[in-house]
Amino acid sequence: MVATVKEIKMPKKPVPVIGSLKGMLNMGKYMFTKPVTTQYPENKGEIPERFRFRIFLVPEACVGCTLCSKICPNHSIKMEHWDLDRTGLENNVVQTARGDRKNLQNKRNIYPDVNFGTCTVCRQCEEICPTDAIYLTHEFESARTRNSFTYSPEELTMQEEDVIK
Amino acid sequence: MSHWIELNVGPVHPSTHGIYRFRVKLNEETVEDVDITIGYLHRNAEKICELSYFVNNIIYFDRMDYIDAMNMELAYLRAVETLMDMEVPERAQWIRMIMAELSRIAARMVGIGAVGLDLGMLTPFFHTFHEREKIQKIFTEASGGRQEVNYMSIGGVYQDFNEKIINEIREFISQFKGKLEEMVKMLLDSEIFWQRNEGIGILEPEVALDYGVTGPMLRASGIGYDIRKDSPYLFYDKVDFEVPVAKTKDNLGRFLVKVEELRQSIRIIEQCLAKLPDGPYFNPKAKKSAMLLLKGQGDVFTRVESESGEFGVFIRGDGGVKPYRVHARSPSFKNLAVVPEMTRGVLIADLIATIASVDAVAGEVDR
Amino acid sequence: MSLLVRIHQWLSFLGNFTSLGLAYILQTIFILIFVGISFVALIYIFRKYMARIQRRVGPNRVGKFGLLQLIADLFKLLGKESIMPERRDDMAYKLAPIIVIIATMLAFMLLPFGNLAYFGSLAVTHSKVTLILMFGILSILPIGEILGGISTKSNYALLGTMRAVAKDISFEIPMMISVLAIVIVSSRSYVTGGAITGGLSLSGIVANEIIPYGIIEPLGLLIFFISMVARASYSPFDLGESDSELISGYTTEYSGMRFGLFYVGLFGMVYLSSFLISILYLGGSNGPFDHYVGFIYLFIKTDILVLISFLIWVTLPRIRIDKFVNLGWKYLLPLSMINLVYAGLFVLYIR
Amino acid sequence: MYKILSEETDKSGMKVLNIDKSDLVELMEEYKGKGYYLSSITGVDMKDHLDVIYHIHNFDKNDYICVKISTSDEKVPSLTKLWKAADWDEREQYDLMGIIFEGHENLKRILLPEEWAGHPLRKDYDLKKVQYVSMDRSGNEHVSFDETEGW
Repeated sequence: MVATVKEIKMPKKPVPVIGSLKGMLNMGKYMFTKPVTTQYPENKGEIPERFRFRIFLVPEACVGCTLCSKICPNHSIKMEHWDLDRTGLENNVVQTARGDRKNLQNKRNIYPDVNFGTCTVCRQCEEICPTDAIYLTHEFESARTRNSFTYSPEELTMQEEDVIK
Repeated sequence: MSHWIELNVGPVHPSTHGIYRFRVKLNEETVEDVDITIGYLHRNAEKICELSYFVNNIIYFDRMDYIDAMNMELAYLRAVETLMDMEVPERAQWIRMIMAELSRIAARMVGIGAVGLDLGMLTPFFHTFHEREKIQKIFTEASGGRQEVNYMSIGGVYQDFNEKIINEIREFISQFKGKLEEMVKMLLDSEIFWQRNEGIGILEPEVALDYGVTGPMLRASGIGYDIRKDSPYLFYDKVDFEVPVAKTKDNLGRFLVKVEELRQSIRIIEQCLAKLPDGPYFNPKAKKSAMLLLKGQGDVFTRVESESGEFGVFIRGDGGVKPYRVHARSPSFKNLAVVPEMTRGVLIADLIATIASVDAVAGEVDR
Repeated sequence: MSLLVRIHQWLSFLGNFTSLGLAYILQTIFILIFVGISFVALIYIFRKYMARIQRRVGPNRVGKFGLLQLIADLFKLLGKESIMPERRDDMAYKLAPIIVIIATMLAFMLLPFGNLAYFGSLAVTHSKVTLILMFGILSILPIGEILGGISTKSNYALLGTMRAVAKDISFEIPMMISVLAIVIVSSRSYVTGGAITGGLSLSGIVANEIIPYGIIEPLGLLIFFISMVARASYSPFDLGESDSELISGYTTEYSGMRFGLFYVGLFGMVYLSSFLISILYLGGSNGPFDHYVGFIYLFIKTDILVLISFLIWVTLPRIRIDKFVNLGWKYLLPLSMINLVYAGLFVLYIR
Repeated sequence: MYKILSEETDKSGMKVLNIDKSDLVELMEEYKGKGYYLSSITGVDMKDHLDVIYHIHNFDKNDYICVKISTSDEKVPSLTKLWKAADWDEREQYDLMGIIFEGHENLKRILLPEEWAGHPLRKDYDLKKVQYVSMDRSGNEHVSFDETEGW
């Protein structure tokens, strides 16, 4: 045990009734201050810069390395086969002879598929991704009635409003 | 003649923080015996830790003492870094210290507020939670998470401090000093609060040691044992603070020790902010895809001072990328075990006051 | 001229007996509506007030400023399934909340509300012994608590009932003795020094109370206030329901509107005790121009007392049962005796 | 007289004493006399045997000592006679690891429900197994670990 132990000073015992009255006034004065709670749907409050929630995917950048699914602590990320057939994805994407569009870097055509029901937003997938293909954004209002919380790779590229199931 | 009735305090009861069940044997209003049932929040985190990589387990430790997440992470990372002989940059260590102390303040805010709440005093709880909210805002600024932060990583922290965070911490500290005194006054001004706490729930130091009780409970029994002083980790030996001790051994002593520790925490944070050096905030050996390849072999047992006492983590590594065995020595588990000893022969109201002052967190008791 | 007489006159074409009966019924309904609206307003004010002290906003979703929140709550409680314990004593279980609410409502009928402009006196009862009636009705209330607690056969409820009864008994006597002191003091006019009658009716006491009795016997005011606070059983003294220990005490097993009745009964007691304190000790409806605005005086005094009660409610920790009962027997009872002797000496002196 | 099989220092700088399990109570009694208190009990399943690791702590000297024993028949002498802290710790290790502490008066499960089968921290514990929780003894109410269910 160490020497720098400090015995606490006992505070003065309050005088009966008067002490209580003092305490009441001490709390009662907050009657005249402004409330500090934020009224949520109308007033969203200030979202800190590093706050993250919803996972997004850049399919052109994804190389299908499966590191994100490995590091996900509760196995929310699974790799899923997905043929890139959307238009508008230019870099690294080429038109094959059959008319399919392919990501050349992603030979196996596997992309992450995230279960938001179990995601704890630990941001380790973002941390480990070698090409920054998977990233998290401020978007957090993803609550709605649906049967499945699992987002397919295609849904991960869309904004939250478009992913209505 | 034995006229007694059995009363359930918990698992679903207004005064149990978290879920555990006290089966109280009552003779009229007097508590004759208490039998504690725990395990309602058991997730077997130790098994889950064995199944996943070293780096993944941080979030499971977050969820042990969920109101004091930073210290839990720190406890685990201390063990892991000792196991792997991982160097932690100086700046990262100072940042960890600031965060650990802020987290301690945040956890104490719950504890102190809940003492009032369990005694039927509604208002201070909201004030303490407002202060806690400010700390959680700082946590969000720094890490992106409010409560289960996942801020510290193996070999450092995930994200560096910036000017905004440091300013916010400074601002918080400067207003918190006055606010703390005011909140404590709210509780201590009332003589009923004294009546309910003074001389209630006596814990003799011998009993406390016998049960392995640590933290504020032990310090309120007169034994000034604090790991931050006795076997310093991080840079706790480079900052100046005191270990408060109360000789009263009762609920009031525990409350006052917790309050005094808050003042000391503020002092520590102020010194940390003054000493915060520049430099790297992570160890490149544990970044990017190297995170999955971290290996460790051997046994380690390290301890930190969490809000409820000595939180020890035992890790045995077999040289693989996953720990072979993880065991957490949880302080709340030990602190809760002594409750029957403290509450034999008191009134039921005193039992509630004692449970409030013990402030065991169910997530940590059950793990 | 009182409101009752006015209604009686309006309805005089129905014949004397019928019109008087109808007048009583109408007057009762009028007071019931007033009391009902007061309860709703009281609960709304309490919630807003508590929220503001705790730096919250309080109800603000239903209606403007959340004014319709209580109506929504009422519908919620009515629409709720009433979950009843299996081993209950059915009759007693169902009767208990009704006893509580009826006794509370009945007590309001006895209050001398004072005069209001054109309407005159708003009081319903013109009995000469309203004081005795009032405390008779107040002693019905614990019966509801006891029935509710014991009939559910729950340990929480049983303990809660025991506490509530212990509390009620230990504060009944100091309260009665301090009221006795009031009766003594009001038996003699301190203006003329002559004996006056009507000391057993609340309206008589108010009529004699030119200087508030709280100034003449502050000790009595303190004792009566503490006793009534104990009777109303709100937070620091809610030993019957002490929510952090016994879940909700004798109301633990009640749900839906049955619980709602207990809840309204609680607020009713707060309101009633504030009324009684302002009538007995703070001069009631007395004041300048009290023939026109006496009711307003009474209302303001009561509301200030209610706000003080609410402040006590949200700021003080719950007192322990043994200390509380000790307070009743060891301190308040001797003090009320001293107060009684003091009242007697006072009356002797002004003679 | 007890015999210390080997003495080492582990990575965190703690003294480690390896002893035989029959010497445990004797050694612990001596350390208790020196003012040591029990801090934690950890069981480790090494597949062919079980390791039990005791951490004891002296508050005056601020000294931590680690005592390791191993057992091949799941049986270990109980320390409840020495320290009260051993009560819950041993129950926890019994519950999760299946170490039977001989001499413990109330050796029953502490975290898991009474009806639980198996000890989850064992390496051979089947994680896919459906377990019955104490809700219903007839076995109708159960929790399954099917991760696709419910989502």
